[in-house]
Amino acid sequence: NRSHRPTIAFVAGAATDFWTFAEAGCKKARAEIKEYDVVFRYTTDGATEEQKRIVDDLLANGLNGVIVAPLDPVNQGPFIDATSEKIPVMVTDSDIPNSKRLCYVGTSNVEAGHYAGKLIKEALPAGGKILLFVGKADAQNAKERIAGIEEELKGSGITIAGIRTDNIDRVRAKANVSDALVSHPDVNCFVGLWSYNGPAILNAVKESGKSGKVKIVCFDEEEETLRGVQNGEILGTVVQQPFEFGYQSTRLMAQYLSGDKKGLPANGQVIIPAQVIRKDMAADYLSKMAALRRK
Amino acid sequence: MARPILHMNKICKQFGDVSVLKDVDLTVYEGEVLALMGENGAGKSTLMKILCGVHPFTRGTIRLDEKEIFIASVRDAMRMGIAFIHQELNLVENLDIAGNIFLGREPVTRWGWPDKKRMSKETAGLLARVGLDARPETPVRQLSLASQQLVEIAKALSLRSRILIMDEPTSSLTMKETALLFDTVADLKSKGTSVIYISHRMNEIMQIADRVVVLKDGKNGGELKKEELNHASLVRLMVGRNIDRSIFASRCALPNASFNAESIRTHRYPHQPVSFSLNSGKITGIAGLVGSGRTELVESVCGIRSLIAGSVYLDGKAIRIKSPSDAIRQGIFLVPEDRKQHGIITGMSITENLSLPNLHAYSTMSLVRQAKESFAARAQVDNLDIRCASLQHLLKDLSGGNQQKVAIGKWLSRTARLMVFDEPTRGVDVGAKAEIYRIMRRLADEGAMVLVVSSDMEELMIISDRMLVMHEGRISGELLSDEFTEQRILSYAFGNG
Amino acid sequence: MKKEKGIFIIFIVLCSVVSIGNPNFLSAANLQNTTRLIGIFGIFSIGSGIVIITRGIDLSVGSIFALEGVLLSMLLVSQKIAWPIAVMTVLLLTLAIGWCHGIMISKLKIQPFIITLCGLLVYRGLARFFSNDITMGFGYGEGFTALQRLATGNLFGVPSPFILLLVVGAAAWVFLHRSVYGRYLFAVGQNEEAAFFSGINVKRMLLAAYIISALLAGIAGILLAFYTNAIAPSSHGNFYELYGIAAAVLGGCSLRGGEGSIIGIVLGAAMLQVIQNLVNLLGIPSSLNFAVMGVVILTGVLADKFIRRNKY
Amino acid sequence: MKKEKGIFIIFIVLCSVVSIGNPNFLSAANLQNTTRLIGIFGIFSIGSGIVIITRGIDLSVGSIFALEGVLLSMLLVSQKIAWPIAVMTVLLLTLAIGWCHGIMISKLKIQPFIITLCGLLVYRGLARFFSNDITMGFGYGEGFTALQRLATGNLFGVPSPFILLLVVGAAAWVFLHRSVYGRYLFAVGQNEEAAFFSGINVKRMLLAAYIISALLAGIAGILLAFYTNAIAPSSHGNFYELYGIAAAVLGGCSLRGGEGSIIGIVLGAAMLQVIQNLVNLLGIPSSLNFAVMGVVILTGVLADKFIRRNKY
Ligand SMILES: Nc1ncnc2c1ncn2[C@@H]1O[C@H](COP(=O)(O)OP(=O)(O)OP(=O)(O)O)[C@@H](O)[C@H]1O
Ligand SMILES: Nc1ncnc2c1ncn2[C@@H]1O[C@H](COP(=O)(O)OP(=O)(O)OP(=O)(O)O)[C@@H](O)[C@H]1O
Ligand SMILES: [Mg+2]
Ligand SMILES: [Mg+2]
Repeated sequence: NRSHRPTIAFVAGAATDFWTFAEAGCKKARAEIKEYDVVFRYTTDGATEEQKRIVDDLLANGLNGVIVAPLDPVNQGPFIDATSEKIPVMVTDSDIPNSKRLCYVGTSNVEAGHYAGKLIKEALPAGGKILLFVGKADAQNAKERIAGIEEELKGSGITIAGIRTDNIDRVRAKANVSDALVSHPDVNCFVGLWSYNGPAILNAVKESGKSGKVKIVCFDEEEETLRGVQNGEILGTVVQQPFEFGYQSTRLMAQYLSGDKKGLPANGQVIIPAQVIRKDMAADYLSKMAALRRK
Repeated sequence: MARPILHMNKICKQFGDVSVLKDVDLTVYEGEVLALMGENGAGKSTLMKILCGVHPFTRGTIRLDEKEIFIASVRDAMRMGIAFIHQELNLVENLDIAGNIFLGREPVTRWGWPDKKRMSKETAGLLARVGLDARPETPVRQLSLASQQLVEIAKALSLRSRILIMDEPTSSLTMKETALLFDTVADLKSKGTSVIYISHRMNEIMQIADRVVVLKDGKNGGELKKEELNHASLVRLMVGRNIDRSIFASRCALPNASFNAESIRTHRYPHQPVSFSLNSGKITGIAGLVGSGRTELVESVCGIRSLIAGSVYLDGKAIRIKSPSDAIRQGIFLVPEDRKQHGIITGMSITENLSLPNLHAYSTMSLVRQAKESFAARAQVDNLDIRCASLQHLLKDLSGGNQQKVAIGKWLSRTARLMVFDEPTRGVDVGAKAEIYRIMRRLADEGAMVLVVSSDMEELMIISDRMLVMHEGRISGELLSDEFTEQRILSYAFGNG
Repeated sequence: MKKEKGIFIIFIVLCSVVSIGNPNFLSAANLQNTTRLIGIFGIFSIGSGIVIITRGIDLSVGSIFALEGVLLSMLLVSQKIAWPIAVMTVLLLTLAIGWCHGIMISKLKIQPFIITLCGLLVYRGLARFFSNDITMGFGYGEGFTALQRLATGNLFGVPSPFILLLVVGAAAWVFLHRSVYGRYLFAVGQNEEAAFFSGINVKRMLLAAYIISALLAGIAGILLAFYTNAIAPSSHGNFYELYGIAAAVLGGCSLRGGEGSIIGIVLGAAMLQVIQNLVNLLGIPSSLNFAVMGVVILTGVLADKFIRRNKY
Repeated sequence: MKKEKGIFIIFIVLCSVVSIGNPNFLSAANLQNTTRLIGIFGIFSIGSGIVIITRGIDLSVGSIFALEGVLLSMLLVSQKIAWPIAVMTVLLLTLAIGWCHGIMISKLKIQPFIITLCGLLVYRGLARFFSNDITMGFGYGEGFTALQRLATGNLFGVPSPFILLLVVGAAAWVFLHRSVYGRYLFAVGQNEEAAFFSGINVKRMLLAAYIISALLAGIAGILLAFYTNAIAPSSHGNFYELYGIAAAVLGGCSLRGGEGSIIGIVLGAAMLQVIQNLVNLLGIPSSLNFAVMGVVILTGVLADKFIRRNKY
């Protein structure tokens, strides 16, 4: 089942919807560029070690270009550099600016954090406390989103009362929210930093009967999150358009490999802007996502 | 008189709040064979375990060569020259014979590696001495119980100790091996080794003991010199009360039954068809030497092992027995030879062990009626005089003989058609032995067929109505009770027609 | 009862400490949250415990959750099948899974660790394959709100998973501690050979244990699916088997078989949940979460040791 | 040797299948990648296996990796301590950890599962706490390039972790299968009582097993840290203990103790790595990754069963 066409690989993070959408983007690009084969790989445990081994394995198999979504951009520099010596490398999702990567395709997570911060300010015009929920606080995108939120909230009278992690376990994610509702009755805005934190917050808050009293701000585009936005239960969600990550990076890589080096941006960054989805846009976005999921 | 080398002085031992030994004194002289006797649960094994560092004692002193010693571990005891053959087998199944014999004190080569050659060579010598025909490299798990017991003996002999403790070393050995063992003991004695010998076989004691110390309910129960030694005096000291206490509920007699095995062949002796038949009301004994295939035969009949060929008939009807539960359904019960592995569950209580095969009788809608269960257990405990503080005692805290009684008692609440005993009196005291014989006889009188495998020839001659003798997997002879003589049995057992 | 006394005392002490540290621990809302989780975790821990009592281990629980959740969502949301049928289907599936494990272990005599490890891998893989790695949700439960209410609702203020745990626990208690078969299970765990010699159908008992474990995982899996309301196939229930095993071991089961009790297992499961609750309620930083959990368990076990030793 | 024959044949068959499916399997680059990982995983699997032979289990391995990695990064990068000292420090730490486990298990007689589970939780917690939940890296290795080269480089084209595995494996083989102590370990695992009655210092043997396991985890942990070049405290080495245990069990160790061999364990570890390699090389979708792994292991075990059965 190997094809003899030259191959581009997209090495994503753990198998979440976010990367599934990116995969859809890759598939679309693959359908358009006939001369390259595109393989899409997830890691199982969100560990950098695995990304390295996947790339190593694919290289052994003959690979022409790779797009990596570094799980740990701070320390994966040497890995990206080492790979760059063999084949062209692009990074996506999180940038590693001073590495030998070709370019970066993705959103600025710091900027996305700023968007979320604006939503929070909207939710708590008189100031107050917020709690953040995330899978792993040491993940790069979590750190950047938090940084963006913190910058945005500076001087607004809003303080972060804490960060709760759940190790990518939805049960724990929801239980964390339930517990927070008990232990922090004074907090009136919950922020979900990773995709599943949105539904977890929404469900726990609804079950405790505090809908409306606690404002919710989320990231990413899980179906339940979007429905929550549609129903007004969630103030808004910041989405990153992962489909575009997959689509644009693959196309760009194909162009580059075919010798067209002009497509590369001069500053080495292709920024796909983050978007804030509010109640009015939710229905549209929902149907768009549903279409993507069906693919 | 020889020099005393060991004094145990006012030894007390408590397990929780059960007091097992109360101010026991014991003196051992150089080069003597001291027999330690007592009923099941009298505390013999416990006393010996204290001596060899398995249990700490609660109070008392131990002096060796007039110096007070403290034995903190088995290693300490070994270093002081005390070796112990335990009542229960304690071999490591995944090591070979040589590995087991030298476990813990392997001879090493110049480079520090275990010296396998030397181990094999010395093992071969030891095995010849105890009469076990096996290669030193044979994994222990392939050995029959009796052979394993011989390995234990060989292991203790290899220690070259000053005091050798043997806790029922012959309980599953036949005369041949026992005779060899006694030769060895005599040899050791002449070299100045003291032997503490525990056994429930009276004739052995008469044969080798220089002195007998009797324990009774955890206290010194008296002492007999060689000159004073006879069966009656021993029993009086040990038991001190009337042995006969039969309080059996009489059961209705079964209709006459018969059991036939026709040309059955077992895995160990696949080319040796065996046929025999049993009748109700009779006790049939099976004699033979170690490894003659007796255990294999009865286990095959009881569904533990599968038969290669042949058929069995109960009351003339062919029956298929593929598992013990099939056998039990037909009323065929087995008291297995290896009680620790097969007969009892050491981590369960007396009640639970006694009721395990009978649970369905004590339950309604599969729910166990505990009152009924403990009532039945209580009855068996009284019946067999199982010594225990309570019915909730775990089996691992019972003395060896009492464990054996539980292994038998678990089958006695049911009506047996064919009751098979494999070494039924291993480690059982005189009183209880008599009780077990009575039980066998009663079972037979009530119409059950009783099949007894035993290595104790005297025992077989007392209890059997008929005897089958086996040699290398086949039945080499059959004797009726008026034909029993040691000579004839042995000659069949050695395969001479 | 002796064995459970230790863990019971420790559990009570733990709860007291937490409620002194934060009185909200005893608030209705918190009790509801915690008992709901205790219900879900308790149910499958009982299954893990029963397998451990037979001297086995079941590592497949977490993956069963994922596979079951994915299928349930497909049946209910995509196929719009009536919920009682969907529930029956997934429960039958878990039964079949347990049966497979049991057969392989009892008939083919393969180590339980290996078989259920393969289960762990295969069911997770199937879940990801069927779902195409896309999170499967139940949305707002059109068409099966009754089921959703059943799984996540309260009855007289008590979360239904907890009520279910009481029911399942009572049944399991009767089965294990009062019935003939429970006795057989302990016997098999203690000494398989002696159990065989006593006429117990060892194979059937092993089979039963794995079926029970898988079935209880199936029941807990449905509750869990509606608790999260969405199944991320690659992470749903990841390593929950460890919770089940840990609860059982904490509650007095020994991995060497033949020991344990239902009450102990349930207390073990409850303790694990209270510890996590504690971390959140006492405001301990999330990063210390695990450390606290470990220290509390260790303290508990050591305390148990000394409580029991002092009895002599 | 009999026991390893099965897994050896299966391993060879597996490799043949993969290399027929994709000849690149045998390319120098791929062999280097795979043997490097086999080296790292093999080393700590040996430790897990030795513990399993004594009838125990070591669940703390993965968390030891995380704690060790974090400390190593702090020592090397933040404190700029000379690398030999840093390496000695973390190895001493793992020694101490193993010693603690061993003491608790042998002296206090607490179940190994519980002690090492607490270890799993506590060390992970400490790693997260020390690092403040921030990923700790080694960057471009200023000041300790020698160590980095040692850990990740090649010697005559063979990755150094693999060479280290050969060394460690040979030593472990001699220890386990030739020395007196190995014999004692097997004896303790098979029948603790009999070993005790033979005068073996059972406690010391158990202690040794846990120390060896922790120390080998420590060595593998250093290699792993430089392989990833960064330690995400919350996920580094997560559940790697399962790899170690699975490798040992696949390689013929029984969780019931007293069985197993070094060659088997190393083959088991190698097989797990080749299976993952296979998934990537044969272009199997990531979502089927786990399922393939499970199926291959199951096939292997069943085949092993039949190979051995046919010998009788
Ligand atoms: N660990 C223990 N805990 C509690 N009681 C024990 C323990 N070990 C032995 N006992 C009790 O101590 C008593 C003496 O046992 P011991 O094994 O010494 O008897 P014995 O004289 O060797 O009997 P036998 O002839 O049957 O072997 C028994 O009643 C037994 O129940
Ligand atoms: N070399 C061997 N290999 C495998 N199993 C053996 C071997 N020797 C003995 N056994 C097993 O041990 C059991 C007991 O053996 P067997 O029936 O020959 O002994 P026996 O006549 O009852 O004598 P005893 O029990 O006194 O040794 C048998 O079931 C047999 O399968
Ligand atoms: Mg005794
Ligand atoms: Mg026999």
